Amino acid sequence: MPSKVKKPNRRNERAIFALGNEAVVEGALLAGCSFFGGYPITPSTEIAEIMADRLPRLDDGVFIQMEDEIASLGAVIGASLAGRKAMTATSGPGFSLMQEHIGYACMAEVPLVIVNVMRGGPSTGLPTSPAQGDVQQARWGTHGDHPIIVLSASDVHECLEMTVRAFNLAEKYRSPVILLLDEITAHTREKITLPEPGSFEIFTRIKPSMPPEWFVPYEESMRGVPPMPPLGAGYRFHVTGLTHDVHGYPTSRPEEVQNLMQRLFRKIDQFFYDIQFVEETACDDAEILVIAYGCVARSAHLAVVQAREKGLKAGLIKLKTLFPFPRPAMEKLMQHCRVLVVPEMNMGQISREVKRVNNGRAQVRTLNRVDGQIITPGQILKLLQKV
Amino acid sequence: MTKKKELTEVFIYPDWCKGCGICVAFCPSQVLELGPDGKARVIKGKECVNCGFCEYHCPDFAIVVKTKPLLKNYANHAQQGQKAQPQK
Amino acid sequence: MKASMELQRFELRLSGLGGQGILTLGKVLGAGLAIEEGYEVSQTQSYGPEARGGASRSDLVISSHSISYPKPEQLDLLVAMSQEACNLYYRHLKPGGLLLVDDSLVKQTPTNIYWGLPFTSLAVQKLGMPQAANMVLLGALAHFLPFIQPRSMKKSLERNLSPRFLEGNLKAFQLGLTHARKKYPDAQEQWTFS
Amino acid sequence: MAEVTQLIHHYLRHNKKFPHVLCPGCGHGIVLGSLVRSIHQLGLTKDEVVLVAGIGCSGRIAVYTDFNTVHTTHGRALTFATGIKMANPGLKVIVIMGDGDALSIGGNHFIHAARRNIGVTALILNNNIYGMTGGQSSSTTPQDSVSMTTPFGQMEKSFDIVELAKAAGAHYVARSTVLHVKLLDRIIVTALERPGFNLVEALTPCHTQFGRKNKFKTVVDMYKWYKKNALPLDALAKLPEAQRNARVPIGIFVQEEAHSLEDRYVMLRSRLQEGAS
Repeated sequence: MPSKVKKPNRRNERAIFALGNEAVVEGALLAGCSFFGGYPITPSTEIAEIMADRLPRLDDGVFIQMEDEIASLGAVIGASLAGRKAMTATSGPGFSLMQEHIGYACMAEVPLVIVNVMRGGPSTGLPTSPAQGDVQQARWGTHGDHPIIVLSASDVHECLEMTVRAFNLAEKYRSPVILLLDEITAHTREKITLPEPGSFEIFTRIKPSMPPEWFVPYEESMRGVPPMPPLGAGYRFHVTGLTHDVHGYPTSRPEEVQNLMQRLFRKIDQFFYDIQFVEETACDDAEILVIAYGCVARSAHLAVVQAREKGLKAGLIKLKTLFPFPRPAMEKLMQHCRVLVVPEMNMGQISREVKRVNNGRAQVRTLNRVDGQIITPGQILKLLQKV
Repeated sequence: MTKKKELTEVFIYPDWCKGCGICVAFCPSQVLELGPDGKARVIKGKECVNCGFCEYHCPDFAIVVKTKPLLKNYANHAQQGQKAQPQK
Repeated sequence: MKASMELQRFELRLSGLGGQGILTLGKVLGAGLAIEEGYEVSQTQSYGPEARGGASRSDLVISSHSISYPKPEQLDLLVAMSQEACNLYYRHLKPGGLLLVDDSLVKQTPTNIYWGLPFTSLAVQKLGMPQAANMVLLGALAHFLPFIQPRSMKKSLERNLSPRFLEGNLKAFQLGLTHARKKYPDAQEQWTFS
Repeated sequence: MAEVTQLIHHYLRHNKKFPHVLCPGCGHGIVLGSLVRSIHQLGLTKDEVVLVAGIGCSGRIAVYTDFNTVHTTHGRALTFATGIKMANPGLKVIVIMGDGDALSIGGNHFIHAARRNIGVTALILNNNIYGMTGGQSSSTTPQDSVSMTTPFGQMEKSFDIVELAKAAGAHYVARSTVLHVKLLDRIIVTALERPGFNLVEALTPCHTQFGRKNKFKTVVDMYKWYKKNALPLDALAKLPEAQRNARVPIGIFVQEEAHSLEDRYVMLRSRLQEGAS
């Protein structure tokens, strides 16, 4: 007979058994999201469905289903300009359609959150199977040089946590923030405990604090992030996707263009330490480091535990920030390791970044799987034993 | 709207005029013409019937038709306009 | 009454056909274990075309500790509500893993060591609701699995399903529980936990 | 008259350089004047007006006016406007689009904005051509006319914006030319006053890219063409049927009452909150 022990914990009134997609909604609502514009697409659809039920019950919540993903992100940008914390959720093909507006949001510095539940691709690909093929697209999908923040989550609790973070970063840096999930993370049900409101940080964009006549919408500042008034509050200015001067008017004068572009990068780069989230497991004495994100990080965790049981000095770095690639944190952890193992469900997208940061010091081994199946702990363990 | 002549005066901001010729073509009293610089100018100001067509249809907001009581307010503009656009 | 017990990693698959309510069952069972019993549970399921006819499955990993890999690797228990599912997933059982089938639908089992109860025909004959077979099954599971208390599952039913169907669902649950207790009174003794 | 232009000057951005970038004789400026007069007539404040523009010649208009202005992506102005209006229904949202903008790349958004009756006024400046990119054919380029991408004449049929808006369910559909500026003022004022989606099509000549290639010697000839061919609906009805086809009807085509989407949303919200309490 099994041994009898005490119950693991008592029933908690704030505990729910939720899908990853549900946790995203909970996180968004906790962060103050009051606008969702979206278009159904597997495997992100539950986010829209739950938002459609929850938002109209709030005093100011708005849910709108648009005619496509382009329109969805357009509406989200509009709502954000009007002062709302706004988001959309999509998957592969829809994310591709959104790229132009992601660039617009970067250029016009519109805070918003895009959740992309990655599925197999390219094209229609594998709608109901997981993949991690949109990592570099999230970084470089829209045209032109631009900074962007890309986060990822690997379990249901992290879906909630990273959604809150995504909103905070979007509002703080006036930037679109992309949260990459995968089909497995989004469609796994787990128990999460909703945090008490007030027990975690919620950041809301800073509004101008001077009279409208003195307001310069894109003024240079130390922080690099100009204050942002909502439309209709008396601060009339021009919002455009064209390169613009500090007043928001289109310009093609080289020095003004250069200043704008440099500020856009600087405002995110100089706050690196506020943006990078990595989670380490058994890294202190590790000679072999596994670097993983999303659902694969969970396989990797089990593999690392099993490897340790077999006497291998293995460790795991779980990336929760993918871009800007958390270089400072990674360099610190990677100092003494011999081999870096990068398992991903694509043909090698984060491994490029790892190789770049590693700069030839340690051996980098990739483990790629693109058949719509999760990389199993066994696969990773086998590789760990081989190296 | 009054149709009486001589109660109005037509002013043009030459800087803003692009010389499209709409005002010239449609003015019922042929008050305007395109000058040698390609910009509209007033030639028969006294014929103006204050229909407002030129002002409403100027795509560049370069024409102002002033009724007499308002003229004083525009003395400065008027002088500038005449300097750049001497009437014959 | 059974007491809560320590679980390392218990892997359970519910499988059958689309329309049998496998996904709902997985959700209710998972919520009951996670919220009412306090275990860590990772529940995943097959989506897409499979969810609308054809094969359907819902996987649960249950543990007293946090779960890293969310998918089952070697099943401790396979529940098969169709012959197809039984054939397909039997090989995923770990050595010593147990098989529970709806023996009104699964006519051939790959092994002679299994538990069989006619969930669907019970639902049809006793309740007149074939769609309640999944709740009959849930009642049976509350007996077969030593870490489930029927009371928690009933609570989970209340919380997760429409109140309109609650009465019928509870009846089905009780039906499954009673039949499982009668036919396999010592089922819980068969478990060996790693 | 002077007060009219003076007030337009008041609504322009004084720190922008004038004259604007549009070609001589381009009707877009006339529409802008008409819009400003309408806004003034309704007594709207600069702060409550949001002018959303697309890409193209029409897209450049917004920047010159001293409202809240948003210059969006090509064809998507209505989507931005939808988000703005839903987020803050107190704003008066006006969308300025060109014909290529609204009906080619943005055709989908156009019909859906009309269908969902979102409370914005859509002003389509129809010059039958892509002006800014150098005169390529758009979905409203008339059949057989010449453009940079239809050097042998447009083979496809063109969209009738009014008919399209009617079919998509718009509750207010009106059309004028920039020559009929009094009518244009009137229909824009009505559009701005009404809830829901209101469509105003303004026919505006593009001589640089369209007229020159299609037998109009000067831009004035294009205005003269409007004078001859654009007929108010009642005048058109008096014409013998055989002559009607060649003419362009102007006036108000549809005017019906219906709740706008944002109003319906408010109703839904209060219904849900009543149910909850």
